Amino acid sequence: MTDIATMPQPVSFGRRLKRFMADRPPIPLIILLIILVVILQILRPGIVNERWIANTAKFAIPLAILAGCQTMTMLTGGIDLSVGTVATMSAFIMATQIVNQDPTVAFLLAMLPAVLIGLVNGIGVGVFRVHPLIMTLGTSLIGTGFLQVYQRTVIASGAKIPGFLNWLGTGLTYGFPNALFLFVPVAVLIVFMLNRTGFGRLLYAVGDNERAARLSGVRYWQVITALYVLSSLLAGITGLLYIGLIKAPSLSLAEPLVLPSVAAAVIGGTSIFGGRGGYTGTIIGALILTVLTTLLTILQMPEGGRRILFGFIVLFVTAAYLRIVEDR
Amino acid sequence: MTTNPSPQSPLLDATGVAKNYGAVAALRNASLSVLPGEVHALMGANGAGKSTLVKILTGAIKSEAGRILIRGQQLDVRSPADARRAGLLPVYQEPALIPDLDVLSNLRLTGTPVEPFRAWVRELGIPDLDIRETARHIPLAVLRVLDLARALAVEPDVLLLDEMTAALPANLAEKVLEVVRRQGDAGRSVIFISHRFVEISALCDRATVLRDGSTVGVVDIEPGIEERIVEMMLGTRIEKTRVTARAANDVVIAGGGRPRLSVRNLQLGTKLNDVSFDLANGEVAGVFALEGQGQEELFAALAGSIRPTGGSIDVDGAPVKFSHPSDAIQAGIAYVPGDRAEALAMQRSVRENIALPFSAALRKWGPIRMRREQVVVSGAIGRLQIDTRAQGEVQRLSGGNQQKVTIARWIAANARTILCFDPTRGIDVGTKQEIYKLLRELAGQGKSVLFYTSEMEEVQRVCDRVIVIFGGRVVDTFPVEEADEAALMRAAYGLPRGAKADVGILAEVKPGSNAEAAS
Amino acid sequence: TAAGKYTIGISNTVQGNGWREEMICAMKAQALASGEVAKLNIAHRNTDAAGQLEDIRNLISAKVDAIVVNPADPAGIKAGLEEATKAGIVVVAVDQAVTEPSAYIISNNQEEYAYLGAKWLFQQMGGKGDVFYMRGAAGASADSDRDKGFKRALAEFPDVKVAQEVFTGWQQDQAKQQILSFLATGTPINGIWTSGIDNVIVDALVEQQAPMVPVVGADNAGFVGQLSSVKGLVGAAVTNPGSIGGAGITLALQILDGKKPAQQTVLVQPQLWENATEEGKAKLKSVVDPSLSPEWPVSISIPDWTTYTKEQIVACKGPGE
Amino acid sequence: MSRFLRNQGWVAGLFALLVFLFVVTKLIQPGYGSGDFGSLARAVLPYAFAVAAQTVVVIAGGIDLSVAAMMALTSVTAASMMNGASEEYALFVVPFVLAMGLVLGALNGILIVVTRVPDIVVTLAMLFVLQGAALLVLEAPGGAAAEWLKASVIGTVPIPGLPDWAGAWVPKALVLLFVCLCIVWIPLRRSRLGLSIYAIGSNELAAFRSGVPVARTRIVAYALSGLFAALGGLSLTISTGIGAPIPGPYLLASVAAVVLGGVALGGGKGGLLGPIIAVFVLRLVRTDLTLLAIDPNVTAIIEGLIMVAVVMFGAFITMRSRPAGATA
Ligand SMILES: Nc1ncnc2c1ncn2[C@@H]1O[C@H](COP(=O)(O)OP(=O)(O)OP(=O)(O)O)[C@@H](O)[C@H]1O
Ligand SMILES: Nc1ncnc2c1ncn2[C@@H]1O[C@H](COP(=O)(O)OP(=O)(O)OP(=O)(O)O)[C@@H](O)[C@H]1O
Ligand SMILES: [Mg+2]
Ligand SMILES: [Mg+2]
Repeated sequence: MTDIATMPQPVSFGRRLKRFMADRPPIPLIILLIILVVILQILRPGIVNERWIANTAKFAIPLAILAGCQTMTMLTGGIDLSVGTVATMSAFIMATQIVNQDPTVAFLLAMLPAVLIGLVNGIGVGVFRVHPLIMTLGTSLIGTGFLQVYQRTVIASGAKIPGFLNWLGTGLTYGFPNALFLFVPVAVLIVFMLNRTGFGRLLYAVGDNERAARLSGVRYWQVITALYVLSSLLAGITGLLYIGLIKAPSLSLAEPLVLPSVAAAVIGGTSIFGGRGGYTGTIIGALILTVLTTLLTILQMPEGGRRILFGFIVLFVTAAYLRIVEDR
Repeated sequence: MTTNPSPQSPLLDATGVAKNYGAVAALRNASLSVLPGEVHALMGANGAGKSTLVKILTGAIKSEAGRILIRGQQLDVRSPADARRAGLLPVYQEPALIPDLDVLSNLRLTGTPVEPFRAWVRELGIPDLDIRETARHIPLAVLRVLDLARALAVEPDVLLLDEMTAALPANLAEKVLEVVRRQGDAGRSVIFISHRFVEISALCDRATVLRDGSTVGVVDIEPGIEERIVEMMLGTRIEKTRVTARAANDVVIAGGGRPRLSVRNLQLGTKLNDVSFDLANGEVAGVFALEGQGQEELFAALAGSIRPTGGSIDVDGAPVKFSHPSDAIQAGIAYVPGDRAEALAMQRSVRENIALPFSAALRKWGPIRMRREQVVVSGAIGRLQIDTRAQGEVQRLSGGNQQKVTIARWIAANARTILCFDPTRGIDVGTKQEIYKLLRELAGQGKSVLFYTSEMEEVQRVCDRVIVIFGGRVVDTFPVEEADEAALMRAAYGLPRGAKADVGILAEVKPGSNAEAAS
Repeated sequence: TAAGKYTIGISNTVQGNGWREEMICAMKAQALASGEVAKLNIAHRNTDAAGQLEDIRNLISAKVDAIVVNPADPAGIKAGLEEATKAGIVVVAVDQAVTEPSAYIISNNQEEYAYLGAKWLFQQMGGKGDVFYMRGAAGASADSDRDKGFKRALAEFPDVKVAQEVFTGWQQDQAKQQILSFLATGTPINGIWTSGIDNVIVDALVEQQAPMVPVVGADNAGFVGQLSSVKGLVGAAVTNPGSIGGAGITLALQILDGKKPAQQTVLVQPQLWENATEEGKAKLKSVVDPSLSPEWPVSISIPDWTTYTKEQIVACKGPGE
Repeated sequence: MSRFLRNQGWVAGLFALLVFLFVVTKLIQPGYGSGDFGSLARAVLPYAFAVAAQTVVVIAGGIDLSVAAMMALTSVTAASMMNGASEEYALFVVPFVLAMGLVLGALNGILIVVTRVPDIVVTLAMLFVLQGAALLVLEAPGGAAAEWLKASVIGTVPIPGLPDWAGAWVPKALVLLFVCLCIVWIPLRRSRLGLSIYAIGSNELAAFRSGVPVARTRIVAYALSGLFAALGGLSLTISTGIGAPIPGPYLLASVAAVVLGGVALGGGKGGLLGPIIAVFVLRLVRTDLTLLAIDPNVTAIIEGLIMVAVVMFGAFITMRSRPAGATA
């Protein structure tokens, strides 16, 4: 214990820089992303070109949308593990229904399970107060089961990827992936919703202090139910985009995106305990993860080593980011 | 500083202790010196830094500056466990029993011997404690006593009691005081924090007074010292502006009109019994009660936070049933809880916190009209003169400003009735004056305010009328002119008006203290 | 309704993958077509060897007459299979071998599968150049068997180098991201070997307008279709029929009826269908089947071993359903 | 009595459910006997250790996503060490692997304490790291287990004085499970350390103020989790005779069983008995579904429904049992 702390001190450059970055959370993340890209370029000179950027964007976009679902649910202190199943279901239903149905009908059928699962999640979490982890895990098990049952009924009719989804998933316009036509509005909408709408405010408020929100007249269950339905809807749309990108309907299509979507939101600075975070950081988090995957793919090392590296980098990035942003 | 030359060397000696919470300086330059065998009072207004000092002494938080000597040695107390080893044992303002463990496990956790604990518990007036009961299911008052018994059982050299008696019913409080005094007699030291002069004068040898985070004096407790202490506690703020604030406004009680709020035979489990009163438009009605007499439940029930088990509430003459705070808000009734942490989203901005009720209803979930919101919010901020230098996150505001935000919210929302539960808790005197003025202004505009306070003098400054609650019942209702402190105290202890009986639980313990109690 | 007399238990540990789904449907269809099976008892989920042991033991408790199992691991379920045999239950392993000596095995030869495709690929590459080696799931036994075959072929072509080795985890999305990342590096390659995640690779080449190189995949409907339709694509599909499940049922029924095969192990040898020659193209034309899900192998039956019709396997109904 | 019901009611109810399921099983399959019960015990073994590992950290207020990966790593380590080695060598392998679990678990805890990154993220990163390490140890399933180890879960334990028919119902696997859990858990539960684990999960601040060394306790909780996970990994190697580097389905199963077992995901509540009974319930449900020859696709739905229904039911009775007038 010393007296130094009470004396006024000249603010060092490092401290000022840190404060600058702490007040603008996306900046340190962008720097981290740039560092990763530079490393990639050093390891494989020439890799960072227009085509690579477009490909990275194509894969980062579905991840970023699902991470958007996680961001919104995490703001309320929850988590949505059913997004993978929901995305897979709508993708699979779309690909199989389009064979015999009008595209609009197929689309509606594809979004139906998304709405249902979101509704059940919302009611379970918002009304019955089941822990979101368990609730969404349970509904995703149930959803998978239904998908398996459904799958058997459509073997005979086969599957088809609608041309429009194909265009959206893989096409380029002036070198830009067409998926941006979906993503930019969605991202703008999410950012706008979180910052400029009553609903967005409530997500933060409920996650920060549920009692305070209640005393202000907020009905928790309404907010939570709407949130999980919205999350599921976004996941459903992601599924459609993803099937356009992958072009192979499988029964576990989007499952591999679930854990990365959580990681992207956390890396992006959203607190898993609720009340803090935003979507801009999440988008960069998704980009970081996608670039990291590429980086590890081109590294010539055993698969085991790659995974070890991946784990440690994720941990390091999150820890470094927390240090920068939290310690004022 | 009153020096008290003593042959003994102090057991605990802290000097120059400082602690900042962001923009708030909780402690600037606090010192405290405790002799062996002494019961030492730590006094100060709300927010003076008493609890913070206790937490620093016992290693619960780190200080930023200062020197702490224990038995003349500078020990490194980094955690409550270290403090325990050094013989310092606190009972904090908030219960420290682990909620999900039973009492026995809690004892084992802290290495407390069970038999002495049981003996102390009995001594402290709880003969039939079930030691296997989970802490979560034990009432708050009993928990406080258990906390104390747990500390006593290890026979600490220095016992630090932070507002130990505040939440206790009279009978338990009395036992506690007895026990504490015997600690002193047995040669152990006690640091005793309380806002009740009766207790201090009955119990303590010396007092250290804190003001705004600094020690402003150490005095011996002797008859008549109270005025000195109050002077030191409040500093220059002492000049009394009694009732002037109120007189400034022409009180317009809407005579003959329907009451804004009419409560009849309200019942809530064992907490509230048959509570009936009216709140008129343009009125500030005070509620006065000792700790834990059911006032919190009353406010919560009126706010729609909990459902009463019986009785009726009428708003503007029409019966209402609130099942959620939003129902009360719909009826124009807003609740400002005493605990800021309960009312604020701490990581969000001042603006969002104030505007929160605007978004609550389903139909308000859409885009926010930022310009309009800005106007309304800054109006409210201006009206309460909130210091918004750190408005990005409410948790960075000073406590007083946080408290103002909780009120500003309802000014912005233009609520017709405000239920204020101890709104001046932890607020400095200047701000208090502003809040008093604001409440009067609201009443002047025809709004109504129900105002609970733990400080008697506030009643006279703000209220038109005061409702006294004791044991979950309305025991008396006074016009403010008659509500002097003696009368309020009597009523608050459930004594009939006009009775000449001595006030205070320690009336017979230390003759001569009644005079001070009434002063 | 079923006239059959036997109850057959099935244990499978990968769910949601087209190949495995076809295998299950083949089992159901064959059980139905044989007319000898009263009921199938199917334990079909995602789990590991220990979970499969649990399923096998549950099937023993259910007192089935035979168990047809696609092993999670050849050695890992030995104890369970031994107990089944002791309980008088006929045990048939399909798709992969098992180490339990009392079990009968009817399996696709995984090592041969990889060897055949790799050898053809290296020949197409003219015996030299760089190959992109896209394996299955790291740590899966079928993957390591295939690795053996691939390495055997590689040893025969000293001038062929592995430019990059990745594990797709047998997941379409992962494979696609990997190939796209790899193409973006601009590293020249002369051929791609895939462990059955094939159509997304061709898609990627087409989308990226990358130079077409020979691609080896499995006989999945999607890939087989691409071999006949994608311009400039030279490639080969190596058969790895999911209908091996139907063959397993047939073998189990034969044993139950007292017609034991000469050896414990029956290996179904893979075939290679390529589109480099006219003859190969004709073969591909005859097997291509756009009505199937792209993940389903087109070889929906195995001559001599399965008797169901295409309608039956596509209906995916077992006895009593 | 009423306190017993309040504290142990959930476990008692679960136990009643288990008994009910046994009755159902006997009705479905009249031949269900001691041998089948032994099979059940062996199937339960790895799940039970996984759930024990999860329970300890959940009680301490955390969550461990690396449980299954830790089991995979310890399993392949044991299997590859015993491969081709003598029977006696296994006497060294077992403590080595257990120590390894302990150390790696402690590493989880240390990373959480030091980086201040939320548990869920640290253990997610460690999931990748441990998986990678498992792949480095064994690239494909393989290895071996000592015969005496394999024999240690097969058959029954002769208990003197017990008639043969009853002795047949005491499978070695069950005894092994209870011995292992009791050796660690019973002394722990009664000790100050065990109470500290509950304390930091129940109310970290109050625990700190009660003199509990919070950081150290958290590390110990994770170390214990690692130890249990290592026991789980060993039990995998013992029952299959090999080690497999790909983690089995133990992570989600462990979280589900923890919640079914009455351990609150917030921490501080519950015990080990409930989750272990929950594991038996879940495994027995699986057995019954197999015995009934239910469509495999429907079983996923049923398992998910059971999970959601039981947890909702639990939430519902908590809501009902709250004193009148309390906040919703
Ligand atoms: N965690 C915290 N963060 C920010 N400010 C704090 C925190 N804890 C205390 N403070 C502030 O420090 C000051 C001193 O608080 P402290 O609790 O010590 O007061 P006190 O003298 O015990 O008051 P009371 O009589 O109300 O208990 C107050 O202004 C309070 O708002
Ligand atoms: N989003 C907002 N931003 C700024 N001020 C607002 C906002 N919403 C409401 N207000 C203000 O708060 C006060 C009360 O609002 P409240 O919603 O209770 O009005 P109301 O009487 O219900 O009217 P309405 O019929 O429009 O809902 C009004 O002064 C209003 O201008
Ligand atoms: Mg205090
Ligand atoms: Mg209105």
